[in-house]
Amino acid sequence: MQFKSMVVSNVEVSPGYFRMRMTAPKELEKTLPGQFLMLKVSESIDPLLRRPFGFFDVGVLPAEYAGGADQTYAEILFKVVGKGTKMLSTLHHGDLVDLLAPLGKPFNPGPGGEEKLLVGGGIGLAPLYYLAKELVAKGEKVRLFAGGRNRDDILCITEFERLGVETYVSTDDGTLGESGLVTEVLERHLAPGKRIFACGPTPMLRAVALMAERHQVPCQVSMEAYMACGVGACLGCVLPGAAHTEETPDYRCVCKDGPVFDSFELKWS
Amino acid sequence: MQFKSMVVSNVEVSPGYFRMRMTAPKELEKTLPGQFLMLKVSESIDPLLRRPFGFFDVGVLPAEYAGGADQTYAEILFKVVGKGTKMLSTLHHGDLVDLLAPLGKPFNPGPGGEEKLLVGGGIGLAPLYYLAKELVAKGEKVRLFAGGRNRDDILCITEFERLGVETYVSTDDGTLGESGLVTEVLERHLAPGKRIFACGPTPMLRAVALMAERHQVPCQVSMEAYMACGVGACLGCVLPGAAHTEETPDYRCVCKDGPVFDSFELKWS
Amino acid sequence: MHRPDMTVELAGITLRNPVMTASGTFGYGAEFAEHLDLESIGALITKGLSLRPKAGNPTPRIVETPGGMLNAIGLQNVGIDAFITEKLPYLAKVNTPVIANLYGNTLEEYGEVASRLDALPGVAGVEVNISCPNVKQGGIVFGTDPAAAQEVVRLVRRNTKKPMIVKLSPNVTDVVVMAKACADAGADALSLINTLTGMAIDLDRRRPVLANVTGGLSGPAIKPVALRMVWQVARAVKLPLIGIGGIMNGRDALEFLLAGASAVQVGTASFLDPGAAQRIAAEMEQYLVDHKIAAVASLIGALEV
Amino acid sequence: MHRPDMTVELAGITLRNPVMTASGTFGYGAEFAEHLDLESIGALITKGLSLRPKAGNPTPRIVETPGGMLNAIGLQNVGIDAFITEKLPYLAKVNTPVIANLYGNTLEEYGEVASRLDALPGVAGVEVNISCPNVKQGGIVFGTDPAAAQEVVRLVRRNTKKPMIVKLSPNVTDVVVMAKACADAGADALSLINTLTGMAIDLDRRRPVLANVTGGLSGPAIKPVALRMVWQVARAVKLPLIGIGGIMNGRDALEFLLAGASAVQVGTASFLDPGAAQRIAAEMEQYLVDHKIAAVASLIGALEV
Ligand SMILES: Cc1cc2nc3c(=O)[nH]c(=O)nc-3n(C[C@H](O)[C@H](O)[C@H](O)COP(=O)(O)OP(=O)(O)OC[C@H]3O[C@@H](n4cnc5c(N)ncnc54)[C@H](O)[C@@H]3O)c2cc1C
Ligand SMILES: Cc1cc2nc3c(=O)[nH]c(=O)nc-3n(C[C@H](O)[C@H](O)[C@H](O)COP(=O)(O)OP(=O)(O)OC[C@H]3O[C@@H](n4cnc5c(N)ncnc54)[C@H](O)[C@@H]3O)c2cc1C
Ligand SMILES: Cc1cc2nc3c(=O)[nH]c(=O)nc-3n(C[C@H](O)[C@H](O)[C@H](O)COP(=O)(O)O)c2cc1C
Ligand SMILES: Cc1cc2nc3c(=O)[nH]c(=O)nc-3n(C[C@H](O)[C@H](O)[C@H](O)COP(=O)(O)O)c2cc1C
Ligand code: FES
Ligand code: FES
Repeated sequence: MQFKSMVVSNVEVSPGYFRMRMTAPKELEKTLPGQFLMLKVSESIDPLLRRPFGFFDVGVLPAEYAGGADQTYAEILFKVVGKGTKMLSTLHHGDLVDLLAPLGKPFNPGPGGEEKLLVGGGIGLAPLYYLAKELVAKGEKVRLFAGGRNRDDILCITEFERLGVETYVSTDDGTLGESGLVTEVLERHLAPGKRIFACGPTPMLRAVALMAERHQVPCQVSMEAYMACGVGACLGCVLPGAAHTEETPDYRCVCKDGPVFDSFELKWS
Repeated sequence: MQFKSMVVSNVEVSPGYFRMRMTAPKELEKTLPGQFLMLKVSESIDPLLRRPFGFFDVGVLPAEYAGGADQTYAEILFKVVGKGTKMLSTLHHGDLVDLLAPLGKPFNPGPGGEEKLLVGGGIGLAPLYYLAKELVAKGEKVRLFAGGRNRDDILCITEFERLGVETYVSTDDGTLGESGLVTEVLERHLAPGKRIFACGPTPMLRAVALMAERHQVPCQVSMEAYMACGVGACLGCVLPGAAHTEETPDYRCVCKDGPVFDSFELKWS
Repeated sequence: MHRPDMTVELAGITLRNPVMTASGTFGYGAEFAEHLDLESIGALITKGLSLRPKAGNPTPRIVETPGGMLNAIGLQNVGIDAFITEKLPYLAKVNTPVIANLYGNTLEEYGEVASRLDALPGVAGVEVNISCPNVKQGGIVFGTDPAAAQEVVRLVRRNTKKPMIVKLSPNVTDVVVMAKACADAGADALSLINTLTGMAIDLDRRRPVLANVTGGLSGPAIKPVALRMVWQVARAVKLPLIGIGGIMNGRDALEFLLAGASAVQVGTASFLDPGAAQRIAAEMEQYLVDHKIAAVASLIGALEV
Repeated sequence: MHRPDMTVELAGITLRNPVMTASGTFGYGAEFAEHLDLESIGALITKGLSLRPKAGNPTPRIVETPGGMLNAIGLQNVGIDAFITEKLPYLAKVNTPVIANLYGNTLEEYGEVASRLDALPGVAGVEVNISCPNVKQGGIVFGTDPAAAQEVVRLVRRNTKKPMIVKLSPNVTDVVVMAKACADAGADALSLINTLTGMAIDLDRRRPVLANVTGGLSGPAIKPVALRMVWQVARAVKLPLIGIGGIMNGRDALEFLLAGASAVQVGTASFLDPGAAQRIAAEMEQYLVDHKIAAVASLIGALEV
C-alpha cells in the first residue's frame, strides 16, 4: 500500500540515532514484526530512491489523545549514515513523507512455550522491538541480546525492559554492559527448545547463523540489501540461497522472499 | 559575495506572489537598485542551478528591533512559476538559503530634477521598489506605471504610494485601474526631460523601448535570461546588442553587462 | 468536452494510451497488481526473457546516483518455459497487450526465444533487447554494431509474425545508424533508450559499488539524452518509436511524443511510485483536457523546430 | 601528521593539487577572482579559444535538467588575439598554470591556434577540444571519428612543444578506441569527458528549449558515465588522465582518482558555488588527513576491482 504519512515526532534517542513516529492508515495495524516499509524522503529527485526501514513499532493512539478518532501510527528507528537518513533526521512534526508498506515476509514467531532469543547488533535492534512486543503479548519468554561498538549504539533498552524482556547488553569497548561480542553472550544461552531472531550487520548474522546451526537452535535472520522497488520486480536486492553456485544459481529477493529468512535458507560462506 | 542567509519572513502578498526577507551581511547595504542576486533554493541537486532575483529592497533593521545589533536585510518579491520558486514559497522563518550577491549593473538614476518614470509589468515591479526608494530619497519626482493581466498581478502598490510615488495602474481585464496596456498609460506621460526605467516581460519592454525612442526619452530596461553562473563566465545569458548581425555578432551578458541596459544598446526586432 | 482520445497505434497493436511499462522495471506484471490497475495502461513489457533461466550478476546490483540509478541485474529471468507456465496464465487474464522483451546469449538463442514466443496467443508482440554482449564475437555488444544488430533483427524477423520492436542502446556514436540498420532488417517499431553504461565507486572501500563494476544508468538523469535520440531517429526513420528514459510524469511523457515517439515506457519511476504508469497516463490525459487537445496522437512528432 | 602531499604531475606540468577548472565554466579566470583564490587550485583552463572571435549560438543557450544542465553556448570566445592582449596579462600575474583550451572550425585552424599559443610563455599547456563539427567533412565531429581525431592531434602536435592534453567526447560507442587513437597521434594526456549530447523540450510552446535544439549535458547527472569512461581508458592507455563530469565535492574528485585520473576538472559545480574548485581541493586534502594518506598521488588508479 502506498500512502502519505505525517511525521508525528522525530527524536534523537542516541547520538546519530532517531526514532520517528508517523501517522498511518488503519490497514497498517495488520503489519507483522519483521516486515518493512520503503520511505520516500523528499518529493524531489534527490534522493531518488525510496529507503527501506524495518518497523520499530506499530500501534494506535487512542481517540482521547489523538483528538477525536483513533490514530494508527508506525515508528521507525534509524541511524544517520548517508544523504537520505540525514535528510530524514531533519524532519519534524507536520512534515509529510510517502510510504510503501507493509512489505516483505515477517518473522515466524514459532510455537508457543519456547524461549525466544532476540539478537540485535546496533541499529539491527530496530525490528526486534515490535517483535518483542508481539511475543510478550502472546505470553512468551523473551530475552534480548543487544550488541554495539560502544554505549551510543545500544538503543531503547528501557523500552524492551518495560515490556518485561530480559536484556543482555555487550559492547566492543565495554562502555556499556559486558565487554565483547554479542555472540559470545548469546552462546551461553543457547540450548535446544529455544529460537533465535537476529538482525544486524552481516558478519554478526553469519556468526549467529553458524552458531545456531552448531547448537541446533532454529534461527531467523533479517537481512539488508540495496533496494530499488521493494516489491520483487527489479531483482536488485537478491542474496544467494544456500544451494547457490555459479552453475546452479539460486538467488532470493530480500524484499519479497525476505527480509526475514530461516538462516539455513541462505549461503553464509 | 557568497553567503548563507536566514529567511526572516516569507509572505504571500497576492495569489502566487511572495515577498521574502532574508538576513544579509553589512556589505550588502552597498547594493544598488537594479542589481540582482542568485539564490540556491536547496542544498540538494534538485533544483541544481541558482535562481536569479532582483532586489525588491535592501535595508537595516535597527538594533532595538533586531535584538542587540543592526541587522541588514534583503528582500525579494517573486512569482511562483516553476520548481524553484515553488520550493522557495514553502520556506519560512529560520530556513537557510545560499546567496550570491550583489550581481550585475544597476540602474543609472540619471541627473537630478528630471521626472523619473518607472514602468513595471507584473513581477517586473520587483526591482522598481528599491529604485523608487533611492530616487525618492534623492528628492526626485517619481511616477510608477504598473501593469498586469489582472488585479492579482498588481503588487505592493501601497508600498510605492507610501514613498510618495504617484502610481498609475492598468490591467488587461480592467479588474484594477485602467483597462488596457501599461504602455498606453505611459505614453500619455512621455515628454522630453523625463527618464524611463522599465522591467517586465520582453514584449512590454520592446514596446516601451520603441516608444521611448519615438518620444526621445532616455530609457533603461532590466532584462531576463536563463542564467547558470551569474558572473559572466558561462556565456549562457547573452542577448543580441543593437548592432548584432549573424556576420558581426555582438552579444551582451545579461548577468554582467546587464541586467539593466540602456534601451538603445539592445536589438529589439 | 469529450474525453480526449488517448489511443495510439503501434506496429499493428492498438494501445488504450501511450504508456507502457519498461522491461526489467515491472517484473512480470503481477508484482505491481496491488499498486495499479493493469488495465489502465497501454501495454505491459515483461522482464527480458532468455531461452534458459538466467541467474544474473552477483550483488550489489543497484546503486543510486545523482538523479538516477545504476543497475547490473545481469538479465536474471525465469526463462521462457517458466514464463509460459508460471507468468503468462496470470497475464492472459489481464486485458492489456503483453509484449515480451527477449534476448539471447548467442545469435541462435535470439531466434529460438522468438520462435517460442511466436506460438503464444497471449503475447501481443516482442521487444528485442540487443544491448547484450555477443559472446561469440568476443563480447562486442549486438546493439552497438549495425551489422551484428541486423543479423539479430533478421533472425528474429524470420522467427516471428508478431509485431517486432527493437530496443536500441544509447551507447553508440550515432543512434540513427543503428536505427536505420534495424529498420532495414525488418523491425516494426523501435524503442529507445536502454541504459547508458556507467559506474559508481565506494571511495572508502576503494571498490566499485556494483559487483559487476559497471551498470546501466536510468532515471531522470538520462532524460535529455533519451529525448535527443528519439528526436534524431524520428527525423531519419519512418518507423513508430517508443520513447524511454527518465519519464517521471505526464509532461515528460508528452515531451517524448512531441519529439516523435508514438508511445513511451516508464521504468525507474515505477520504483519510486509503483502506480507511476497509471498516474502518468492520467496526467497525460489531464493535460489534453486542460489544453483542449482532442487526440493524443496529434502530438506525435509535433515539435516545431 | 604533516600536511598531505597534494601535488600531481601531469604531462610535465606540476600541479599544486589535482583540481583544475573546466573549460567554458570558468571564463578566462578573472570572472571568479572575487570568489576564490586562483592560486589555491592546480591549474586553470580557459574558455575554448579559436582563431577568430566566435559569436556562439542564439539564445536560450542553457537549461536546467534533472541533476544537470544543457548548454549550447556554441563556443563563443574572444579569439586568440583578444585572449593574448586582454586576458593573458591578468593571468600571467597569477601563480597557477594556465592551460589554453583550443578548437578550430577546420583542421587548419586547429594548427594555427596551436602555433599561436605555442609562442606564449604564459601558457603552460594546451587542451585540444575535438568535440567540434568538422565543417569540411560534412559536419562529422572530429571527436567521434578516430581517424579525424588523429589528424587533429597530429597537426596540433606539429605546432606545439607545450604539453598537449586531448579532451575526449563521451558521445562514442567506444571511448577506448578514441583514447588510443589520440595517444598514438601524440597526446601527452587525455581529459574526459566533455558533455553528452542532449535535448530539452518546452511542452507548452511545443519547441526545443534551446535555440540550438540540442546541447551538451553536464553536472552530477553524468558522473557515472564519466567515471566509467575514465576507468575504461585508464586500463587501456598509459597516458595520464584528467577526470571530468559532475564533480561537486572532494569525494567525487577522489573517486575519479581511484578510477585512474591524475587530476580532475570542475565544471558545472562552479556555477552553483563559485568557490567550488578551491573548496574541492580543500575537501580532498581533508579526506587525506582524516584517512592518514600521505600523498594524493597514491590514490591514482588505486581502485581494487
Ligand atoms: C529490509 C531493510 C530494513 C532496514 N531497516 C532499517 C532500520 O530499521 N533502521 C535503519 O537505520 N536502517 C535500516 N535499514 C538500512 C537503511 O535502509 C539504510 O541505512 C538507508 O537506506 C541508508 O540511506 P542513506 O540515504 O542515508 O544512505 P546512502 O548511503 O546515501 O544511500 C545510498 C543508497 O544505498 C542504499 N543503502 C545504503 N545503506 C544501505 C543498507 N544498509 N541497506 C540497504 N540499503 C542501503 C540506500 O537505500 C540508497 O539507495 C534497512 C535496510 C533494509 C534493506
Ligand atoms: C536578472 C533577473 C532578475 C529576476 N528578478 C526576478 C524577481 O525579482 N522576481 C521574480 O519572481 N522573478 C525574477 N526573475 C525571474 C526568475 O529568475 C525566474 O522566475 C525563476 O528563475 C524561475 O525558477 P523556477 O525554478 O520556479 O522555474 P523553472 O521554469 O522550473 O526554472 C527552470 C530554469 O529556467 C530558469 N528560468 C525560468 N524562468 C526564468 C526567467 N523568467 N528568467 C530567468 N530564468 C528563468 C530558472 O532559473 C531555471 O534555471 C529574474 C530573472 C533574472 C534573469
Ligand atoms: C533494474 C532494471 C532492470 C532492467 N532490465 C531490463 C531488461 O531486462 N531488458 C531491457 O531491455 N531493459 C531493461 N532495463 C532498461 C529499462 O527498460 C529502460 O530502458 C531504462 O531503465 C530507461 O528507462 P527509465 O529511465 O524510465 O528507467 C532495466 C532497467 C532497470 C532499472
Ligand atoms: C556552459 C559550458 C560551457 C562549456 N564550454 C566548453 C568549451 O568551450 N570547451 C570545452 O572543451 N568544454 C566546454 N564545456 C565542457 C566542460 O568543460 C566539461 O567538460 C563538462 O561541463 C563536464 O563537466 P561538469 O559536469 O563538471 O560540468 C562547457 C561546459 C559548460 C557547462
Ligand atoms: S528491491 Fe526490487 S526486487 Fe527487491
Ligand atoms: S549567467 Fe553565466 S555568463 Fe551570465
